[in-house]
Amino acid sequence: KGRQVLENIDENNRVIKMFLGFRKELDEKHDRYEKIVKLSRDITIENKRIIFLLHSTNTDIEGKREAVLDEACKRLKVITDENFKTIASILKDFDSYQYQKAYTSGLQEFIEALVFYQFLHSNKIESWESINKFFQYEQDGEKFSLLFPQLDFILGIADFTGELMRRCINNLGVGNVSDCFKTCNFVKDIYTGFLGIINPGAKEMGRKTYVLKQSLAKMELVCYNIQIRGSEIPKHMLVNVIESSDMNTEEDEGFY
Amino acid sequence: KGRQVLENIDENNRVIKMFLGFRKELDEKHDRYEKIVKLSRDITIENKRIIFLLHSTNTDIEGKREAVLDEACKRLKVITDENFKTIASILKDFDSYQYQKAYTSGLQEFIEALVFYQFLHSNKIESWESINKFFQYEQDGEKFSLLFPQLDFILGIADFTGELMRRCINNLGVGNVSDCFKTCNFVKDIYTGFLGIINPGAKEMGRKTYVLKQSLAKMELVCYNIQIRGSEIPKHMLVNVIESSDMNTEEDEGFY
Amino acid sequence: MSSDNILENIFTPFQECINNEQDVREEIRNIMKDIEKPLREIVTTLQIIHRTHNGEEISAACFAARELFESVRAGYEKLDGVVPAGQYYRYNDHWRFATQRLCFLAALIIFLEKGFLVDKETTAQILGLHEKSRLHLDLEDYLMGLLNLATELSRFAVNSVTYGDYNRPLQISKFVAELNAGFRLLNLKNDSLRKRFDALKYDVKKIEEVVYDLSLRGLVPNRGEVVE
Amino acid sequence: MSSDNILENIFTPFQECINNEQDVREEIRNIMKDIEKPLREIVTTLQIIHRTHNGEEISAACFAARELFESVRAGYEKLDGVVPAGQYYRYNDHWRFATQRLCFLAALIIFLEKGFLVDKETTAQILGLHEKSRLHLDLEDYLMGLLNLATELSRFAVNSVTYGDYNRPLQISKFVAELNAGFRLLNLKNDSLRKRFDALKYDVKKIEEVVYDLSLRGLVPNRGEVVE
Amino acid sequence: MSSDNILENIFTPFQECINNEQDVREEIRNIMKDIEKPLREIVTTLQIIHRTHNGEEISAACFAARELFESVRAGYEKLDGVVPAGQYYRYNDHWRFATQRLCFLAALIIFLEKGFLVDKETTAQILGLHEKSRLHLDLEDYLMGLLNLATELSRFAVNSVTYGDYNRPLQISKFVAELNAGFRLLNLKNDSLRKRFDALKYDVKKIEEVVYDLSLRGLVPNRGEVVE
Amino acid sequence: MSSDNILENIFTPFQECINNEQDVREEIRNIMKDIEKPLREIVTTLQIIHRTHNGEEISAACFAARELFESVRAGYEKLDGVVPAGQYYRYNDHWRFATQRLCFLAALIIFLEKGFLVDKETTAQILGLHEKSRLHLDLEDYLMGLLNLATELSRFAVNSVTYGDYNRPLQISKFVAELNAGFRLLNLKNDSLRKRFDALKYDVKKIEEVVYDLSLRGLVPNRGEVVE
Amino acid sequence: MSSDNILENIFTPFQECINNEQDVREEIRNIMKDIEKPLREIVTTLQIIHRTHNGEEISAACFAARELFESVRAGYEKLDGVVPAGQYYRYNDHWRFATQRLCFLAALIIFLEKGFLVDKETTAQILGLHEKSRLHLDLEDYLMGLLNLATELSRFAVNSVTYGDYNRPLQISKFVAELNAGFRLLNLKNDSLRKRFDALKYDVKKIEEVVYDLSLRGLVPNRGEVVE
Amino acid sequence: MSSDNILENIFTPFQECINNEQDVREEIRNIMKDIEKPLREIVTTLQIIHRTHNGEEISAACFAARELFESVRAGYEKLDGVVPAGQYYRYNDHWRFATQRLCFLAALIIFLEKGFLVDKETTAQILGLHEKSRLHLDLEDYLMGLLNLATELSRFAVNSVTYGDYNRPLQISKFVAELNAGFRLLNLKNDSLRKRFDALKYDVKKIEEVVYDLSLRGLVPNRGEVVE
Ligand SMILES: [Mn+2]
Ligand SMILES: [Mn+2]
Repeated sequence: KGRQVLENIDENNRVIKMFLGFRKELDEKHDRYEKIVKLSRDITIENKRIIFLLHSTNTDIEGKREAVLDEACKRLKVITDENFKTIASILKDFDSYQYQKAYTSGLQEFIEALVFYQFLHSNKIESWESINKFFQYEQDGEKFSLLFPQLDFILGIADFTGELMRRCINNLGVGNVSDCFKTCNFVKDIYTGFLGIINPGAKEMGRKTYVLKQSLAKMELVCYNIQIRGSEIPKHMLVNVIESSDMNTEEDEGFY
Repeated sequence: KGRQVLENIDENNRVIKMFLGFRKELDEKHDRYEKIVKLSRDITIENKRIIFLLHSTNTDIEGKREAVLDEACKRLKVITDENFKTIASILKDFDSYQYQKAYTSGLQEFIEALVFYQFLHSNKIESWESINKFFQYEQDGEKFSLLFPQLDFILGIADFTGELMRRCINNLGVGNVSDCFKTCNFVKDIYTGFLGIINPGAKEMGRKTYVLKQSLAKMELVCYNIQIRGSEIPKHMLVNVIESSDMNTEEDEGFY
Repeated sequence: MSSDNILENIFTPFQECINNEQDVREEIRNIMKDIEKPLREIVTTLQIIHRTHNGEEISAACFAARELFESVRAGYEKLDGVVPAGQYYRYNDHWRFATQRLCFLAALIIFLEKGFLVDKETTAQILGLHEKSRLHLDLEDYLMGLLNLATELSRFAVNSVTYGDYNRPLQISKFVAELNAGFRLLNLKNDSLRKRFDALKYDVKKIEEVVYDLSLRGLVPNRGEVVE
Repeated sequence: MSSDNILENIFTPFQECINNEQDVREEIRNIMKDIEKPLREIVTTLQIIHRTHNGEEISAACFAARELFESVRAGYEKLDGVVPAGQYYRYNDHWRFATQRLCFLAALIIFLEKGFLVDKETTAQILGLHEKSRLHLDLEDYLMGLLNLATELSRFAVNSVTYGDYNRPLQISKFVAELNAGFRLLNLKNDSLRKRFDALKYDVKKIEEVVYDLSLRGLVPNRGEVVE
Repeated sequence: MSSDNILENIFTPFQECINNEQDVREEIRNIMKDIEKPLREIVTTLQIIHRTHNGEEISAACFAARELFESVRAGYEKLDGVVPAGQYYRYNDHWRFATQRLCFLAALIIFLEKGFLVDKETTAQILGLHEKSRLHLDLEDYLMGLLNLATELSRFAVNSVTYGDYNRPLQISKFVAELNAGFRLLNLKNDSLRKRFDALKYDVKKIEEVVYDLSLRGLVPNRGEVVE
Repeated sequence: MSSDNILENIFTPFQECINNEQDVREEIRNIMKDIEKPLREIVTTLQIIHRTHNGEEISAACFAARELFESVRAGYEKLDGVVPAGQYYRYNDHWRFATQRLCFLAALIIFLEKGFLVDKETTAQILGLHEKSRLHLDLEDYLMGLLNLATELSRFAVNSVTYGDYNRPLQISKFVAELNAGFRLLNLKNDSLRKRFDALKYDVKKIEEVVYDLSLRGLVPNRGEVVE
Repeated sequence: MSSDNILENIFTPFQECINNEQDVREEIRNIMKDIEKPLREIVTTLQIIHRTHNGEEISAACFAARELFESVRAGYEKLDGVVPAGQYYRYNDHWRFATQRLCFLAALIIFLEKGFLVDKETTAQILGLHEKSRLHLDLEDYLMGLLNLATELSRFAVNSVTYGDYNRPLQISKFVAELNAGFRLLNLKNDSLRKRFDALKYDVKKIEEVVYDLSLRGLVPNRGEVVE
Repeated sequence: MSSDNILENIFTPFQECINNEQDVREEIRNIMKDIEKPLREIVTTLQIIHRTHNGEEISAACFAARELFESVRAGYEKLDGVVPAGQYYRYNDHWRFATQRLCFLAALIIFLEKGFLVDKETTAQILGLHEKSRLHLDLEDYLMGLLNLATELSRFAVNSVTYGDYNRPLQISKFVAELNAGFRLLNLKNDSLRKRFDALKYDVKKIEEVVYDLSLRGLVPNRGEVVE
């Protein structure tokens, strides 16, 4: 009889003892997961702010640009050296893939910010391998690392192109014409890269490629407009337009 | 020229000064909202645990039942007196409706737990008005309260019937037959109440009424089964079956 | 607990509560019609800017629009009597959109008349939302109005060139650049304001293209003239 | 950065990474076929419990099933050599479902043979998942298997009555009640395990109804006999 | 005549037309509230059948429901005066759902009082939709009501057993079987009615299982008694 | 009379009713094919405006299109005989879309031929929807057609510049501005017409930008020439 | 040859191709109506099994159903003449569902008449799908039919008890257990057939519970009698 | 023969049949990988058109793409040996999408090399789908490819202007206008092709706007030069 059985079950019962152990294991795992989710949310927010900051490099004052890049660099370093390190140390003794979904959004946002910084700073993006080195840690003589899936790297790059699109159009807004062509070509290359990838069953990549395609179309239209408008002025002036961003301190009154 | 204008804009610019003020206001609102969301999540988790605890009143040991109810009562009081009070004090000087979505899920889960407790403890649920009194606070001589929308009250009750359904079926599992009839009739009344409400444009109520209907159907089937199975034994034994939960300590060997 | 008690204690008060709310909403909806009518008329009145270069006509339109704002203020006055205290954000879906449009219109008038950006306080006064007991001007509605203004001004820039006013685009360019700089200071979360802000760059871009087109042709007037 | 560099530094390594992963998955899929075949055969073998009351037949089925587990263990052995170290949870979608079913089958065999609940350690041994370098038995898979067991036992209780075995339902009732008490200790979050656990109450209910039907008719055997 | 006048002369009459439609819809919505209220009350009133076996209580509920239908008829009377001639199908989205529910309720009352299936003509009379100038009872709405009835009756069959009324399920079984046979005669096209009809089989099955449970236990009363 | 007969007597007439509806829909669908064929041909015929600047070619296309309207009118004539009285809005989904397209085409022809806006009465005559017993031209469909016209004209404005006709964009700009003003007079409710109207602003903007491009380059012809 | 001609020469033949497909589909749809009519009648005819215990009535129903299959065969004969060679799978969406239903009905008749499972070959003959040039009986459709049979038989088991036939559920139980065993031999891939097969366990369970109910009450007839 | 044998004899052959299908699908999937790889490479190779104005580079890309088509043809050759006769439409979901993309690529190459529209026959030859025993080029897939071409060309038109090639957009405009005219001749049914065709108008519009921008600025080269 069920009722009787239930009432005779006490904490010494073998099954109950087993399950008390299971409870402990499940609770610990759950708590660990929740903790990483929270850490990841903080990372996401900070990276969004860094991206925001990086957009203000859209200036001709070289000093300001440098200052902004320096600040971004420092804050990115804090994220790898503190925030991600905390996650890595929590997961030190566990299969990271079990918790990977908990920090994937923070990681992708970080890549977006980092790659944006790299592009602005040195006009290129580093390989997965060299970025992966940031996630190798050492503490008290013990070495450990954060799992950094290549897919997150690629998806972060896809998001990054959205920021490039914003930058390209803002550039035009402030008259920074040559940057548009450069940025647009860069995104064309990334788009070509995405077109070449064969990745069965990665739905998210399909979605992001679609967004990327739309961003690229917007940038191409910007370049088109610069070209078609520039076509009406004498050639020597056109050069000025295209290179205007290189003549930082010069006054070019009367023409623009 | 846009670029020039941008570079001439400094912090003394009138527009910039205005917007720096706006930034402060928006950031504060956003932070406040996020804080309440986090508080609400904690409340939800604790209420889910209390509900879980309340299911263990499904026992014949009167002492255990009392102990569980006491513990639940205390923990519910902590939620109103501490967690919700924190929210209320944060929102003291603001229009609570602006932040209501941030804590609605915690509030509904609390109602679900509270009403479950009330039903188990005194076989009834209190009105919105009397529950609303829990949310009146006083601190340092200042009076304030938490906004407690009636809709959240009703939606919490809808969720609560799901727990009653679980309890009803578990009851049968442990042979607690008469409770099923009682609980089922209670839910029938709540269902009738929902049928009578005219609430244009409350999608969520429609969804919850649908779930309620399904829970009720499950409970009605349980009662039906008790009746149809009980019909095969002599009448005087049937009485025993129906009333078995009232004969807590008696042994009724040989028949059940 | 008997069935009747459940109905009486739980559901009857709830139904009453819903009915009350519905009545309030009905009243608000009716008042909003009184506000939306002058709103539509102000919009139509100010459309003149896309059809003429004549400063006097524009002044006259601004004047007419300001008169129509009288009815708007009367509407909000009535609304203030209907919205229950402390429940602004319970019902603000009803007036949010209209308020944003009115902020835009107020800002447009001030731009046309004075050339500078109207501040929030003044906007509230024009709409009749200042010093109200239950109503106020929400910051986000005001900001939304400013973003709408930028879009209208980008169209205005295009049409002024058509009507031969080469001065206007420069004025607009400067004005919107400041606005843009202001918005860039804000940390917007992923909401409707953020989305609307994302479109601001297209307005800026359009305006810059117009200025660019004028520069190419040497049609940019002496800078001294642009100062408002 | 030239187009070629982007391709070379970014996309080519990524494509390689995907290809590697695909190869691993392909291998895993092939090994899983080797595991799923004996799995299906064990299921079929143990279906005998719904068709006979004969203890010897059931013993024989358990014996046959245990032999089939040999192939299962061989399969996991191979799998252990294929899954990269530290990437159990990257690929476990491929074997999760089969592992849960095998846990259920192991637990059923132990119940039939010994009458008690198999523990996790023993289950891992039966499946061949103990002391592996890359594989292990996931707690949630084991628990899922136990929930499947309860469902099978509720059907078993019904059919034993058909075949005149009135003792079995009582044994099952006691066994599942303990299981139920165990699961009620767990704080499950809103995942597949929680969902599956929610259905446990229906199995308990069904079993209790059978016991109830027997009680009504005085068909419940002397309690002494039930003890396993 | 200036171009402004031309446009105004063309468009202004349209506004009237648009306003008219708006007004008609507003009026309909208001009348529907008057119908919705007694509808809800009838629903609530008739829920008693799931809580009692007492014939008198049920009769009383039917009586009360019939009184409430008075208000329903008054509502449709008013509606008939508002819907423009020839535009039933332009506006019927407003009342379709309520009408279907009312057909169901009328059919339930007749079933409880008399035990037979209400026909379409009588249903129209109960609702107050007969001999109206602009309104009529749409066949689809009537049939939808009958399908809703079957669902309610399957719940009723279960609950009557719980309350010890073993006669009712047989009556219901016979009634719904006939309804089912009737619907099977129809070759419905692939629309909402067809979809709803596809669900009828679940009601039939549920009721058959109730009758099965009664038959198995010899609880079926003398068949002679069931005939209405 | 047995219960089977009762049911049959109730349900059999329903089938007839259902079949009738099916038949009507089938007939309507067939007639719509007869209307959609000339519709498609008129569309193709009038596409010439995007490929030539030659007034005579355009005149010829208008003439050809008018001839094709003959078949359209014949189609609606037939349709009028098929739609049951008072059930226009039950079936109008079948012809609504085509009617809107035809309104657009009629309005385009009149614009090309005469340069002014066709009124609703004339449109109904061109389509063959005037003075019909069961059919009429719905206001909404007519307005939808006008909005489609604006979109086509914005494309026309672009292409006329390509073919060197700098006069046309000005004519279009004036025409569409008036149309826009007309629509702004209307207080549309929140439906598909409103949504479509919201897109009108993109057409207006596009056309304004074409005029801007011409103005900027001094390509605007003497205003006197534009008057139609 | 002008570019127009080139295009016309390329595209015009395509239209023919498109029209052909349309025509074929139209023809198929019409033939399917001829098949679906007897299908519906066979369903109705065989519903008698849920209402009577009388063997002769059931035989008569089977006989009538077999006659109706004549029209089905005529239908498929016609269909075979319409489906283009090699394009069975291009069009089979049109007849798949009906074919599955007919397989179910053929299997039900054979079960009622002979008590055993109809094989695929015989089913094809009953439907008229054997030795056709373009049509054949798809294995999946046949298996789908068998799964539908199991569902119908579970309902039949319930209703036979109601009508006092305690032998039938045992026969059904044995039959469906075999069917279940047969399906378990198959390693189905993850498609609609697999999904439908997953639902078979509910039918098995239902039938087992009916047999349980009978066993518990000693209503199971002498096993010797069950053998068919 | 025992019942087990009967079942086994019926069901076992089915497994073979099911396995066969599985194997065919597996093989097709593998072959598709061999086709997918060169497909991706062709796509990537031809992206060069958006980055350069250099005719030689484009020629080189076309040449490279043509070489890659060699592997495509080898793939289809293998596929033709695997698809069972008469079952093209059973399996074509596996290759439909890739085939459409390849049609697009073939048409793009021919456009770049020769400037005219590739016909269906030639496309089949480029893909290696002509004169195959089981495979053929489906009309729909070919047309889908052409629609994709139009979209790519509209992007190409924009980018060629950026790279200073003002001749290309005119060529594209003429080409796509013809394509558009061709599609308009077809009366497509309401399927995916129709939907895709509806999007063609956006490509046409985009291209017209590019030509407009060139015309407006007098950048249109001597028309004589454009003729291919
Ligand atoms: Mn981003
Ligand atoms: Mn809950």
